[in-house]
Amino acid sequence: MDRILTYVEAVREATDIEMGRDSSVILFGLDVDDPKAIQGTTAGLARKYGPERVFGTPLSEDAMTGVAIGASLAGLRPIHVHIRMDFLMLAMSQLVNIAAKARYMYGGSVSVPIVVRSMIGKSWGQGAQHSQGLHSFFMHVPGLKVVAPTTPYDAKGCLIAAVRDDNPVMYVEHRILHFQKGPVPETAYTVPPGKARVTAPGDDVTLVGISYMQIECQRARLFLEEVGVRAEVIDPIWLSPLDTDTIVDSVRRTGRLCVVDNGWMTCGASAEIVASVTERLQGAREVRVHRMGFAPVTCPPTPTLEEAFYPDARTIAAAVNDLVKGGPQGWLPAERGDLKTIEFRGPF
Amino acid sequence: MDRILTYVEAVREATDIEMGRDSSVILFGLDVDDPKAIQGTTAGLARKYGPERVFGTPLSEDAMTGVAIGASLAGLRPIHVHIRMDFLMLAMSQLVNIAAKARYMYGGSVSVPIVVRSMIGKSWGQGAQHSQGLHSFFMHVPGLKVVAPTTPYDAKGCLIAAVRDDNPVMYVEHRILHFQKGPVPETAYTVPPGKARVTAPGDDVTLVGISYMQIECQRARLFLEEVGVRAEVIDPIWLSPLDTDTIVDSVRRTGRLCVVDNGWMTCGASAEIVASVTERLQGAREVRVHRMGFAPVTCPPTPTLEEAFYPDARTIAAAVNDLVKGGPQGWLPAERGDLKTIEFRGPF
Amino acid sequence: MSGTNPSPSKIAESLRPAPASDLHARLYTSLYRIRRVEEEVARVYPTDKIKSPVHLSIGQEAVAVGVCEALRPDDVVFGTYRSHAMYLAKGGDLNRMIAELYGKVTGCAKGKGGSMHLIDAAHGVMGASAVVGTTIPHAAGYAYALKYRRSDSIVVSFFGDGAADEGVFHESLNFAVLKRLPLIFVCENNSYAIMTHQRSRQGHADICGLARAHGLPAERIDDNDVLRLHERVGAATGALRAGTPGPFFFECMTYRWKEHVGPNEDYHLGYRSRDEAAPWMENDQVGRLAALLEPERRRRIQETVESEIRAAFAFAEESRFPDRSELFTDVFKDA
Amino acid sequence: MSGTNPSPSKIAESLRPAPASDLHARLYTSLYRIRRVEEEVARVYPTDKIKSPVHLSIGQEAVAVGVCEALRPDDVVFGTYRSHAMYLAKGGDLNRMIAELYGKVTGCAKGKGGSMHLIDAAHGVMGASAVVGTTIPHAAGYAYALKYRRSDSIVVSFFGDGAADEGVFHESLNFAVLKRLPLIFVCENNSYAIMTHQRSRQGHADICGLARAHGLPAERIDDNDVLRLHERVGAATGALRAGTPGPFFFECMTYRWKEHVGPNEDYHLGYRSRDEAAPWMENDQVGRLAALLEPERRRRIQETVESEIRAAFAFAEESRFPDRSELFTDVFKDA
Ligand SMILES: Cc1ncc(C[n+]2csc(CCOP(=O)(O)OP(=O)(O)O)c2C)c(N)n1
Ligand SMILES: Cc1ncc(C[n+]2csc(CCOP(=O)(O)OP(=O)(O)O)c2C)c(N)n1
Ligand SMILES: [Mg+2]
Ligand SMILES: [Mg+2]
Repeated sequence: MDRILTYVEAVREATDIEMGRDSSVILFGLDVDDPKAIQGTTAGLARKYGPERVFGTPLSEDAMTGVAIGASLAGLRPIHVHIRMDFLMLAMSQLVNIAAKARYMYGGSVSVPIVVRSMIGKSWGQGAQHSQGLHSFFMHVPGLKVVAPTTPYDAKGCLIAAVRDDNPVMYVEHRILHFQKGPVPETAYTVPPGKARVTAPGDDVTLVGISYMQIECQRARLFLEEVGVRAEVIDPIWLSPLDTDTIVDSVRRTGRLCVVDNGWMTCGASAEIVASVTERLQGAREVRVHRMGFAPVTCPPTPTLEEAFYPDARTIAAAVNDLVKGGPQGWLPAERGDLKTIEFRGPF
Repeated sequence: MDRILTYVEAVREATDIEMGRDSSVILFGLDVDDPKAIQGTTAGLARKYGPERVFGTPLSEDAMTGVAIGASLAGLRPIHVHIRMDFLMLAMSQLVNIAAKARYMYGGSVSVPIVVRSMIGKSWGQGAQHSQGLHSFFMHVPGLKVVAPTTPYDAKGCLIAAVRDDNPVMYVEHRILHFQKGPVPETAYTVPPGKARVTAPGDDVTLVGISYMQIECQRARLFLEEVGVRAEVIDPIWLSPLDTDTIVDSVRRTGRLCVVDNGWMTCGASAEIVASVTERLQGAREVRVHRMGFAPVTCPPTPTLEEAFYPDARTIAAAVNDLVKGGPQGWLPAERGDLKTIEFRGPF
Repeated sequence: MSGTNPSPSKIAESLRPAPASDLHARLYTSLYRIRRVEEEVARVYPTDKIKSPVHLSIGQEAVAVGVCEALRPDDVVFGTYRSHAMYLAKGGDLNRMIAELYGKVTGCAKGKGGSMHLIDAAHGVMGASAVVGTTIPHAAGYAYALKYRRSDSIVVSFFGDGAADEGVFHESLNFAVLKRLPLIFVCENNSYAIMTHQRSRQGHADICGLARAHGLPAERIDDNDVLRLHERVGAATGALRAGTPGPFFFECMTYRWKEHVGPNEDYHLGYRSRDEAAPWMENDQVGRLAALLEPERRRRIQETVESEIRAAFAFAEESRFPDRSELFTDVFKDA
Repeated sequence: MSGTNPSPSKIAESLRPAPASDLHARLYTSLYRIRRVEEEVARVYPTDKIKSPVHLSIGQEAVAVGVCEALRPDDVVFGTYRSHAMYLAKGGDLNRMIAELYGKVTGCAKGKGGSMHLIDAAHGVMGASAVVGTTIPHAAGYAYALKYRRSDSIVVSFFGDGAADEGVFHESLNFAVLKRLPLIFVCENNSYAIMTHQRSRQGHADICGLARAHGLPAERIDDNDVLRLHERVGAATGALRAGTPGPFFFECMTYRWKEHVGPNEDYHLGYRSRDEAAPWMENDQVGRLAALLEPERRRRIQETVESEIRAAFAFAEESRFPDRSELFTDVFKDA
């Protein structure tokens, strides 16, 4: 029978396995070695592997990203952790101008095997600067791989794959996903780049949920059953390289696509998926598309506004129902205890 | 009869007009006051307005962006200049985490009227780190306006509008556009946010060209006449807020859309335009779409590869011809002297 | 409701102090007020009425109070997510602060900022950011504008020892020196960034030394002494207004009594000990200043403050949450 | 073709030096070679055969040469877009450098880097970047890996005075001190960032002082003296290999004779004067070292170098441009 772990435990186990396997793997970032150990994802590793391999850093996101790159040029495989994705904005020059480009601009003579873990925050007043999902920036730039696992199983398999990948990988977590539980084999398996997963079958509409929104999409699917709509839910898992084929195959069947991103829509992952599916199916199949994501504003901390800022299972279900039935149906499912959003309680 | 100015002169004149009109406008950035004066766009302004209002800065993109924000909070209207857009990656935290959010996260009690000028480089071996068009990053984040004028007329009108705008405006230039000449009125006119321009009429296909690619699209249109294809060319001018209506109206007529961006396509401006036009016209009008942009690699400096990296008038014409005729026509127009790409000669 | 409740100094004045102990009364009023507000925040926190993380300054109040009591109303301060003390010491509106923590539309940011983004432009509190170090250059830019406008107002940049790890700290100091700005940098050094000690983050761990290397006159104040802080910063503001070119730098050693974020203590976590905290608690400036005041007067200050705090929490409770329509306002300022 | 042409030291040795003047021969060979390569680059430039901007080191060679001649082949250097001198001094392959400037597939980056991104990993040239300051933390990360691997190799980070304006400079120094890295920072201070003087960018303008404030032993070498540079850096490498913890810092005052980018002079632009340049030109280290060598020997070094250079430009001319198919390779390394 399956072993059940939390997402946090899965990330920690993947790190432990890779550090145990390969002495070139090192782990650093602000507070990775403190008592809270990044929600527990790095718990015990400093003791087990020592301060040379696991260490907290100064608040120097720009330089520490450069340090990770430099160490990787010398053959190490650094995992660099950031407790908030928002802080990556201080590391953009090293990520975009160097990590993504080093192999190419040096004519293939080097590689940059780094993993950059960062977490998207939500709720409990995280507000403007602790809530951003900026993964589309990294999808935009050639030379970076981007992964946003949503289950403990994928969290472990993708992290192992990321560490073993010889290229820079942006590993995107979500604070609320950390609380997810699920089956996780003990073996050192990988969930390799470029393959999406159909997480629930359906014929009426294809529902693509990115990062935390994958959970809301799966809940939305259950709400949609109430109105007889069968949604196929897809988790892209890897955003770059993106498995467009799996999405296209589904939409070819359903003829309808709704992409729900845990980020803004303009020039976001949802725009990319809608655009590429449209390009691929034009002429072959008429398709209806819809994008959902953050409201086009800064994230407000106050609950009444925050609730309106994010899509959730009910608003997704309503929009998908309208998409499938071809117009506003005025249906919004009633709250259901069994489909309640886990609320991550502050303080964080 | 019209007065003809270069893009460089137009930018300089707009700055001069606004600085003359409003003592709260200041201009700074690396090398704005040196003999080369940012290609001449700031020539003479340091002498005319003095070192308090026009000054070169340390190489400190992060802090100087914060300085611009802080000065704007005190009522000044800074224009902050960067000779390469790539260097903005060092300023992302101030731009994304602060400038875009200050008004919202401070409940409307402040505003951040800054203009950030940056230039996209091309050719002459600019290569990996001097060639990026990263405007989609700024389109993605609510709270920023983004403009990429392509003519001297718009360069002046958009810069005046940007300086007078009470919000942060990312003003995107292109090193090759600097050499463009065109009619520029002497008056202090504005080209306000949110309005695109149809730069050439046509009924067969809608061709949207962003930044420098607008020039290549207009040339492509002339090539396309050789094969009887009449392309309507649109310059969005303002990328945020984006005038989707004008593009949709055109595509409603033509039924075909090709977006050519001066940047990468994945999660780029071309993805956004294709996705939103598709959303808007689905059900109403069948549409064929195509995206073009940088090849999904790092920009190589060597000419043979750089030529393949960028779309140009001929490759655009070929792709649009295929789009219109509904399949590969195997037609690539022959070079034409009158439609030669201006080559900006190094060293720069 | 901005200004409905008096600033600390106003309260003290309203109590007609004997001139000699006037300063003590002002400092005590501000210290006591901040301490009590944060104790109330901590008390209410478990009820989940506060919809925001809270980074308490309990134990560190002396820095904000000593500095801000040396400023004029037209002077300006920038701070961090840990800015309750700075906000109140500079005269930020208490009602609107508590309402902001409650996420109410009457908050200083209409509930759109939360406790990490306190602002009260009318009282010179120009903002606080949750991204470490990001407001330091804002202070420099603001000071540049003041100098350009020939104003004699002064800007103070508050930040922690962790912010000194960031490159922007250095870039900002360099620019401030280059332009000789009317700016005072105040590093609130509580030895920790979350749970990581300064010595684990800084190879040399001498923040004043770094400031001096950039050309700033820098002074470390080791003992959290509010009177000394006030006197030394007062000397700097005096010099700046008298035309001495800035900037100035103060490294103020202090200590956070509570956990990094949240209402509780965290000595059980083991990254620091109660013994380390003990001398700071013995040297508590609230108690120290209280002892300098004649009891009757102290009592009246306390009463005034307590009723002001009761009123502020009541105000927050009674205020409404923003309507959903508020979601889309304040993205851009329209011409 | 990596290694087909000998490194400066190899050339000098091949000329069987009398031990005493061995060092002088090595230094002269490297200095002369770099000077002549860049003179050739400047001569060819107007023909547009070089498909890249060129940031010449003419006048600054002594720094790269003095430092690199004190290093071992297994030591590693990181540099900037102005790295022709560093690349050659460290033993980077000349043929592949010229081919890279020509954009040929035989270049050290297959034509995908250009003159601003020279690399020759086989000879410890680990890369150069066009974004100022960006390779400084790479050097620190590489040094961290060496220390972790218990290697006794050393890393040198080359950067300009402009890079010292950037926050990453400070962040990197701090990390290097915190981790006591086997790393030598070498600031090539030519007083200018493009046309902006250090004094117009740095309020205090004392880069060594900044390094010391971070806890580094820092030394300024004022006169571009290649022998002194070599001796002082040699002392640092010796100490590091003997187990003295790093890092070390050197600020090397030098002067750029040509324009910031391109093959010409720029004294006519007026941001600097010929008079400012004159003493540096009189103190030219190429001429100085030439004078220390016995003429016959000097002549043989020159001949060897000249034929090497002729061969390198011929190699670049004859090499082909990359095929279009090369556009899509080297984005990712496949497992
Ligand atoms: C740029 C950035 N990196 C990391 C964090 C996470 N973080 C939040 S508070 C904090 C500690 C800051 O310490 P310090 O500046 O000393 O302020 P204190 O909390 O002690 O008042 C850190 C690392 C952040 N908010 N911003
Ligand atoms: C981050 C960044 N900002 C600005 C530039 C533009 N730029 C190119 S070279 C240069 C001057 C750098 O001066 P210095 O570091 O002293 O090196 P030098 O050219 O004198 O060798 C500048 C500002 C850049 N390349 N990168
Ligand atoms: Mg601290
Ligand atoms: Mg220089």
